Amino acid sequence: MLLGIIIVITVGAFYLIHLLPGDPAVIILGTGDSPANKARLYAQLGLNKPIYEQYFVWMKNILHGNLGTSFISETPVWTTIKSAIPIDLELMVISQILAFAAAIPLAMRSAKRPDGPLDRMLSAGSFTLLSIPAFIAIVLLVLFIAIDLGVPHTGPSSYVSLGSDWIGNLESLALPSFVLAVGSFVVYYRVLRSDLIATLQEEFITMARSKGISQRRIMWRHALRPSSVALLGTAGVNIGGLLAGGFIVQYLLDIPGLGYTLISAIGYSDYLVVQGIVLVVAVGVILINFVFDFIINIVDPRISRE
Amino acid sequence: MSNSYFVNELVEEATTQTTPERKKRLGVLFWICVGWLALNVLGAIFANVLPLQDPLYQNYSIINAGPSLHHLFGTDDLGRDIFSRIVFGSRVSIEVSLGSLLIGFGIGAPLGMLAAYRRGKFDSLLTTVMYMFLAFPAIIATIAVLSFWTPRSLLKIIIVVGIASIPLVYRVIRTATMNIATKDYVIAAKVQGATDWRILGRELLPNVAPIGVSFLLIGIATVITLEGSLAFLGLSVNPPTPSWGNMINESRTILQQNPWLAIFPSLALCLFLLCLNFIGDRLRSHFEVTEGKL
Amino acid sequence: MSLTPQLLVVKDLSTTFDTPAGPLAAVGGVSFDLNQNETMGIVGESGSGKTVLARTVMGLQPRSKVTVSGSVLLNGFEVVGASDVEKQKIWGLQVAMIFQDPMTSLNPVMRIGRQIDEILRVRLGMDRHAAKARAIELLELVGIPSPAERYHVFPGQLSGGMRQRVVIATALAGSPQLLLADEPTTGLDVTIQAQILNLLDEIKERMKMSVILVTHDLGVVATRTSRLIVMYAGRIVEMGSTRDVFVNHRMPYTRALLDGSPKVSNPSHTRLLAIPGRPPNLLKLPPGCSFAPRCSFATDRCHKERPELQPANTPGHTFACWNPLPTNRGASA
Amino acid sequence: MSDTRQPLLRVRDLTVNFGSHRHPLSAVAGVSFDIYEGETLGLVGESGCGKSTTGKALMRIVEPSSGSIELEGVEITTQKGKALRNLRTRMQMIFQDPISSLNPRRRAKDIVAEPLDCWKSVEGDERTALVNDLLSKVGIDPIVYGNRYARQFSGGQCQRISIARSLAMRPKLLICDEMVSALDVSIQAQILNLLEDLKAEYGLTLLFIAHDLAVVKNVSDRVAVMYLGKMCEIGPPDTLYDAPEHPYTQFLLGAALEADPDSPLHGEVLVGEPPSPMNPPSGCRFRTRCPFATDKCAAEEPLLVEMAPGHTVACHYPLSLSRT
Repeated sequence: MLLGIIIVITVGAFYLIHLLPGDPAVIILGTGDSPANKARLYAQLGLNKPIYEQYFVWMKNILHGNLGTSFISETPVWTTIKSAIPIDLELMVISQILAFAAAIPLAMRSAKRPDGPLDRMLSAGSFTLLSIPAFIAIVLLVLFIAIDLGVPHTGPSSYVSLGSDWIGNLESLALPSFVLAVGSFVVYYRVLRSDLIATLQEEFITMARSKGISQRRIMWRHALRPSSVALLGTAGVNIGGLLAGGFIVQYLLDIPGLGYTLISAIGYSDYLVVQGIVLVVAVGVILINFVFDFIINIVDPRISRE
Repeated sequence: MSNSYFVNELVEEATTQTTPERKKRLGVLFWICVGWLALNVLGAIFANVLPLQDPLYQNYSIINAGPSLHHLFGTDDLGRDIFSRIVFGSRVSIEVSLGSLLIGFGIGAPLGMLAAYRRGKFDSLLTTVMYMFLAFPAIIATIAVLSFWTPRSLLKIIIVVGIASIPLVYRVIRTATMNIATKDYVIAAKVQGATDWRILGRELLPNVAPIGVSFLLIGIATVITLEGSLAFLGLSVNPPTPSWGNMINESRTILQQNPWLAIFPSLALCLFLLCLNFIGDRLRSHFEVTEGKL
Repeated sequence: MSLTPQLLVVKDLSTTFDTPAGPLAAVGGVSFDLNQNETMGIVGESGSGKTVLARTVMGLQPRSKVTVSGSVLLNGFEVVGASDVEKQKIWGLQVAMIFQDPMTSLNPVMRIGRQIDEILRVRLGMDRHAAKARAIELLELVGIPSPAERYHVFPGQLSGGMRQRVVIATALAGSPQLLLADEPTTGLDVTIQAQILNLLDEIKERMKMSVILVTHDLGVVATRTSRLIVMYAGRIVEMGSTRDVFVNHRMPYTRALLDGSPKVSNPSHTRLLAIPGRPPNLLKLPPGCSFAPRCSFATDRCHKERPELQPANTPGHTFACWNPLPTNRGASA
Repeated sequence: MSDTRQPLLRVRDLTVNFGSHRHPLSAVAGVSFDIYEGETLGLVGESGCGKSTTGKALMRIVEPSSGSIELEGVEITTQKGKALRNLRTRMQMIFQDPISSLNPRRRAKDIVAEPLDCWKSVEGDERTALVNDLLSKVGIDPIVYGNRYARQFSGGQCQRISIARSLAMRPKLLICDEMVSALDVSIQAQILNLLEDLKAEYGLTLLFIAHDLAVVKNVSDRVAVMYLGKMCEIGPPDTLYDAPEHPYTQFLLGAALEADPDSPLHGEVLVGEPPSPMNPPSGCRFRTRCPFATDKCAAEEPLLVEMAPGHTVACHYPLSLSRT
């Protein structure tokens, strides 16, 4: 299965260019189109060979860590991508920690008294947040907080790298992490809440109560784990979406992660960089899903037994 | 709280007996949301007939104006009327979402139902293929394809987003059908001598449809958001055609001079999404579809 | 602790659920008591309120949307009106419960050993090793083969009968004086049912417990209880020694329950005595006797006035009926 | 009582395997029996013994792995497509869970009319009249309840509607799979009486599958006992219940609880649990729990032997031999 997926991805990324009408060389070279470059491209990709051979040449290069050299920036694609990845990872880790830290206790509060005042309030709030896409959230936050209230270092183009100043780095990532965290939180909160409510009606919860165990312990020890399968599944899928959502956020706030790089590459028609990022992100998403499947199997022994 | 399932059981025992069917109410808010969506759709359909200003007409004498009687929502940096651009812009969102989901559901749903009902090799092969495509992040694929498939047009966006949604629809519908296909009443229909098509149409479809509808609403909201994101990347319909995403994107550089250009399309988009989400949620609880199933 | 011989005294207990369709009287005005080391049966069909009664006695009913009135004195502790935190003190240690479906009453993602020794560690403050040793002892007591290995398995890896044994072990962990068994064998096969019922008998003697056995199956309570309560539409309609209820019952509903179920000893194709209709709607109970609409002996009075429990000839035997069946009919047909 | 009549249903060596080739699960392992026209054959056994699978295999809801099933002389296992669908109308099945046997989104009268609509056998007024007649026969007022949705009925009512539906095509054979085990005592009695009445009226032949020994005895003309995919014993209810030949039957009867305070507290209780059908014991499948088992039981599989006319048992050491 995993092998199949990887083949689909690589073939997909590779043939992307051939699926589209027009001369691949022209598309790849984009604005860097010159006879010399064209000759180099033909040599590099073997564009005159049959298509399946081109694929194997390309795959061999990839396995050697060679994603090609951009014809526009004249730097190896992998170098460009490598410098962007840590930013995405950092954004993802921070936003996911924030999202889970808020979603789990709040979902528990809601599930304790479904349709109670707190639950109604949280549900209404989550609805509203659910209906605000990340790009609007950024625009509005920049409009109201960063500009009107004059909060420092959240405006555009203020990214500080982790290596140079970690406090500055965290500050520069505060706004994007927050926006991404809110987006994830809403999804996690809603999924966990509805599963917790269902779990709390199970007989084994009554059984746990009949043992005289505190409400708190029942929630954390008995109810959370069986309720978290859908949550983890959603998180696995959501993180893939987060990469994409993160693109816009990065682009809007000038944070040089993969998204930012991708969008600028699209702007320059730097095909090889786009192809490289598509490949890296796709593989990343699959690895994340794989990890989450693994976690789900540990959390719920019922699934692996089926 | 706990063992309230048990109360439900009692109530069910008690109410199934003599009381005739009690209609579950969807609530006033539900109908307000439906009304709002209907208004948007009608506006999009009849935008040409409505007494609106030309959304492309540039009036340089009033650029970046705030709301006024003449320009309800103000004007943008080229002096175009924001209100009329919002009404015309809704067309893109609605067309893209309905068009692509037509493709997604038209192909994904029948395949999903058939695979779940038939099982066997057909199912395992199709499911493996679909899951492989599912692993490939749809948004990345969409961005990648759209960025090189020039010139961009509404139809291309619809096709790309539509194809990307097929595996998702397939998975949801297949899971839902499988839950129902194992119920005794489906076996009972088989025992009556019903044909497979009759079982699919009479027994499975009416019970899968609520889940399909719930998912459709979520799908519409997702596609509208996606279109907005694409617009930000310059991958949606080409300017000057208005779309909500395009407008918000255009407002970015002149946020301080003209916040209206950001606020009104954002509001229109968010309200539209809010209504969709609310309707979806109400229908889910009405049909007793849990969120985890989607 | 308490000086009274009665372990449990229930007085005029009512449980009403607040439902969207109106108040639902699941249990209405129930009074009974239970002695130390006694086994009592509560029988009734689904919706008769037997399960709600058992849960209310323990105080396990949901906290919201329910009104409980009357009194439940359990070993001197008033359950009605106590908060969850107060009730947590008696739950598990003085009273424990076994649930109907062993498939759903164990946490599917928790190893069974953990579920048994949780009470030992959290409530009795045992350390991990002592608790584990005791849990393995309990698993052995309830007849689970190779208990040390089974300590680590998940409930999904056990059969229904084995799971019910684990549930019993969990209930026994706190050495309660009262065990409420709510349909403990309903989902199990007959041969496994016999094993579990024998196990319950054995344990009751060994641990000097009182047991309340809630069931819809008269066969389960016939030879294993000393006293029996018959419930219908949330009320006790007949109560007495098991023999009196089976042989000298006065309430027509009790007879319908007994004669409505087929018996192994009857010849094939015996016409069953089927009472028409269904149990009443608990949301709008009739003013008189709840059973009157289905009762062939019902008179005007039955439809208008609700009969209270009245004593029969034998002490301790009571029934609620205006037109009781005659006494001294000998063994029932 | 050896029968010279042609059986309505003739089952020979019926085998059903589930699971993969590497991990086969033998649910039914070579079962043979006959059902004669107009009789009720009761099939008892504990969960997992293959009694329900047998019933479903007869309807071809699960595919038999091997063996032969003949209904009125027609081989069922080889039928396909329309012929198979047509054959199914000769037999009908009623399921255990009354609620889930009816599509919650359909009306009672449409559910009953479903087989008629599938085959377009009757239409228009005649169809309405037939549906109303069927509903009244099972005690559901077609005028008051006909238009209600299935989800608005209680368990007992659902089971009545299921019965009405199964009778619409006038089947010869009715397979009742645990049809009363989900019902309360008083409702169960109503349904069992209704079934007896309809059996007489429609001239039905029944295969009555249940785990409750008392219920099975009440309705059956002959009773078959299954254990772990094998037939243990078949015989008339009175002799089988009074003098069982197979040790398993005896244990099963011993475990059955009588609603009588004077019934003796049963003697020996069967120990242990049935072995996994993934890995059934060699020879006699009951030998692992049987107190009388010998080496012969492990080596040789006992075949069904006729002990008395109409009473057959699959055991090397039938109880009547040890009694004498």
